[in-house]
Amino acid sequence: MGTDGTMTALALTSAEEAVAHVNSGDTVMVGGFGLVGAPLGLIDALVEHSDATDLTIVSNNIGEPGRGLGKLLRQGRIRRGISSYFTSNPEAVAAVNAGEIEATLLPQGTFAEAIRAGGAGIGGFLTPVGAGTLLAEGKEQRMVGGVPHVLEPPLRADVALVYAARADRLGNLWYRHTARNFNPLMATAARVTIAEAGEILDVGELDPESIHTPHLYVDMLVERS
Amino acid sequence: MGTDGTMTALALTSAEEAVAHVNSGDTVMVGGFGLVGAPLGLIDALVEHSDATDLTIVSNNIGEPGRGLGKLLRQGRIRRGISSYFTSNPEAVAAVNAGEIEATLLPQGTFAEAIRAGGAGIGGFLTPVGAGTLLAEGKEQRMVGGVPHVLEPPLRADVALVYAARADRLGNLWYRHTARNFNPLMATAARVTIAEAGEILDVGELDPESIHTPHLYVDMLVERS
Amino acid sequence: MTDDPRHRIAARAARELRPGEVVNLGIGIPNLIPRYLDADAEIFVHTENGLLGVGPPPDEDALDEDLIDAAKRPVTALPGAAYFDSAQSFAMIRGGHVDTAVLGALQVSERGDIANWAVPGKDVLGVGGAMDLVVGARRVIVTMTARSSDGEPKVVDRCTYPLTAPAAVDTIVTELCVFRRVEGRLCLTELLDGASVTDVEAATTARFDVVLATQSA
Amino acid sequence: MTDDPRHRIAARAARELRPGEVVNLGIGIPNLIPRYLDADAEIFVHTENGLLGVGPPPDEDALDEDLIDAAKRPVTALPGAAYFDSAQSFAMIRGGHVDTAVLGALQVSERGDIANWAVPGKDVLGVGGAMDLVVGARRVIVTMTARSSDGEPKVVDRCTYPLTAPAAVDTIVTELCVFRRVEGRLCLTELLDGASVTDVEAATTARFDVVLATQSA
Repeated sequence: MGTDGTMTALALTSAEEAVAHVNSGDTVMVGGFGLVGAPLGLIDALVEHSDATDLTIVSNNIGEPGRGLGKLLRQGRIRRGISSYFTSNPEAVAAVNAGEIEATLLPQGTFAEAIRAGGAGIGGFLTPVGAGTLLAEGKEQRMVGGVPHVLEPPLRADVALVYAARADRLGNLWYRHTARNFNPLMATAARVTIAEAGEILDVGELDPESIHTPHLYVDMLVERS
Repeated sequence: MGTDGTMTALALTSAEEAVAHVNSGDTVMVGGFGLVGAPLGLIDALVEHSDATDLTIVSNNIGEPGRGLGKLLRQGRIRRGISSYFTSNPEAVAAVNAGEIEATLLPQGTFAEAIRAGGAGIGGFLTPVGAGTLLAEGKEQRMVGGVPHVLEPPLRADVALVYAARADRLGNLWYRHTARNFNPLMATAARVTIAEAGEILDVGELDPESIHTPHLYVDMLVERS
Repeated sequence: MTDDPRHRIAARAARELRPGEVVNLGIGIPNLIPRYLDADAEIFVHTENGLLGVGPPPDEDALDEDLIDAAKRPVTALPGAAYFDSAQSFAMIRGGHVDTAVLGALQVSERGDIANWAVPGKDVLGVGGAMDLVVGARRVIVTMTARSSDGEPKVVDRCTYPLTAPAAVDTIVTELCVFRRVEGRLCLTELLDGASVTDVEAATTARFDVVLATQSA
Repeated sequence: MTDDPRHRIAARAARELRPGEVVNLGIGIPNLIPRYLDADAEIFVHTENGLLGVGPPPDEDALDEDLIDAAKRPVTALPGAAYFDSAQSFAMIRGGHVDTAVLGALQVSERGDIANWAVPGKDVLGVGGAMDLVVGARRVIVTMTARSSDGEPKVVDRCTYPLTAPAAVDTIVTELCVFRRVEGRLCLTELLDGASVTDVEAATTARFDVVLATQSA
């Protein structure tokens, strides 16, 4: 064990190199609540430097028109969206209505919990949310303590793109204010997690009590330019 | 909204007054991994100042012989334990074997997840852990992605007793080192959560990015004496 | 008091909130509530994108792009606030740790069913946290005008719009009155701003009991 | 190299670990592994009570009662360490984020079943994190002596003790040899310290293939 404190640092990667890990047909999680906390540099690199298409995007929103994931949408590279709120991008709504993308809508808490479950090795969970509504159609329902619940499956991805205000060179992450949102969840739920960080610190500079995402979840580190 | 920053503080309570909220027949969650992070002042108050008996204790261990929950055990006030490791207190093992207390054993990760689920309004979850073993007997099992899973119910309590190194006067909590363990989970999963804090700070003195248990989970605050 | 019914509704709904409560405020009328709270009301505002302790909007020169509420408006954080991720935020909601959710609706039925996320025949592509809030919050207060912009009653015998949740609403505040669900029955408990029981009856298709314990102040 | 077989097993198991790996070390032989790692081995030790980045034991005068490992021994935290709660810790384990778990066992079968928490006829009152670790870790290495203190083989055709998990073990290191499970079959891949295939056969009831790609160093 490296008792001298010089633990294996993640090699810093360019956004362009990092998004080369996204392949056509992949499921990609993208952090952010709207554009707040979204990994905008990684999204731009995906838009500009990757040919990966036929993507399933797991993100609370599909960006805004021409911004964030909205750029990828305009390129026609999204096959399916899994979100709680497509409505924030009218172009996404139009694309769904035109049959250009497939939409899976989840209540926001179910969406968050399903990503956490995916990262935590949970095979499914029962939630009372959505029971008795359109969003429970086709899903297994059962009573728990006299209350109808829906059985929801976990969500996992091939690649997660997340944004953190600070990282250390091991890949420990710290989020700022409400830019935290879905990022720590998505960091746990993908085969490859790529973190874009506003600031990259030396190992030991983040308070060990306040690390929001421990480094074992993070595979690649990109500095926001 | 109190824009002047003087939000409702929790009244500080003595440990004796606080444990008066534990009634006979209650389910009580008690934080700590062994004695580390255990709310020892609240346990002592329960031992010395409460008559509540016939208790179901949800705690990773039943203390050690004559220490922590081991004191309550010696008083014969525990009817049932829900734990991952009774073995750390040989007197608890003896009490189970003598039929004096009922034991429910859970894998430690299932134990933790069930408490989280109880606090998070999750009606049950599927875990691969325990499938094909004695601990899955009598439980619903199903395949998920070709892997056998066990359906586990959430755990909730009447009262949770937790320990935090620091609290502010609203009841926000911050844990130190490995004394965190089950405390933040239990704080979410009881009707009444009583926190014993090593140090009680003014509102605003805890970093809002680093609060481990937001105050909405905490009902009573006791200063460790 | 303003003549705008939306503001009158917000002002009345503000009086429903009790000191120390954790409250989640939806978009629209609920968001007007903070201006009708006393400075010492001691309400903790939760926003589902990850903050407990929402404060008033920031000054123009103090905008922080990382600090928004669920309506994506800039906010501030009060002393004692805490940030958390979305799974934790919805664990709070679904787990019953948010005392009160105040939100708008398209329709509420006499049995407390609520429809507030989708209109039949239109896209159902945005639900956000609405379902979690109405199922999870301990108390659900709906604030809305008595009639839609088309003049249709919004307190109805049976919702015709897609449900957000069945049997979830505790209290309805319109510009005409306050309804409460008591033991499964809808009760008219208060008339507002000079409205009569007849006015209320004319603006709803719901059956309700009249239990006027108090008159509007 | 020590004569104590437990230390020889730990030393051999240490060579299984690769730089950058996150490793959870059980009680007993696994806990001897750190002393056989190079100073620059760059292994991250996870302890399930809530710490990634476990360092060596503290000096007597630097004991911190809030800083222990899952065996309840005092430890230190290395630079870059992180603390977390038990749900997060087991989410890491069950979610496959811990690369390797090294643990002891009472029995391991030829199909990789492991029994390491209970003895038939005795109390089954302590399981701790054992089941989570063997199910969740990406790779499970068992370190144990070839025979029990009663002289019974511990690598067996079928476990007679209560299982911790079926088909969970990837690698077994005893003082005699290394076994690996390859495509569902148990393979003897390395003889240790001058042991022969006959020695191994005498100490197990399991069927195994002999695939001696490398000899013990």
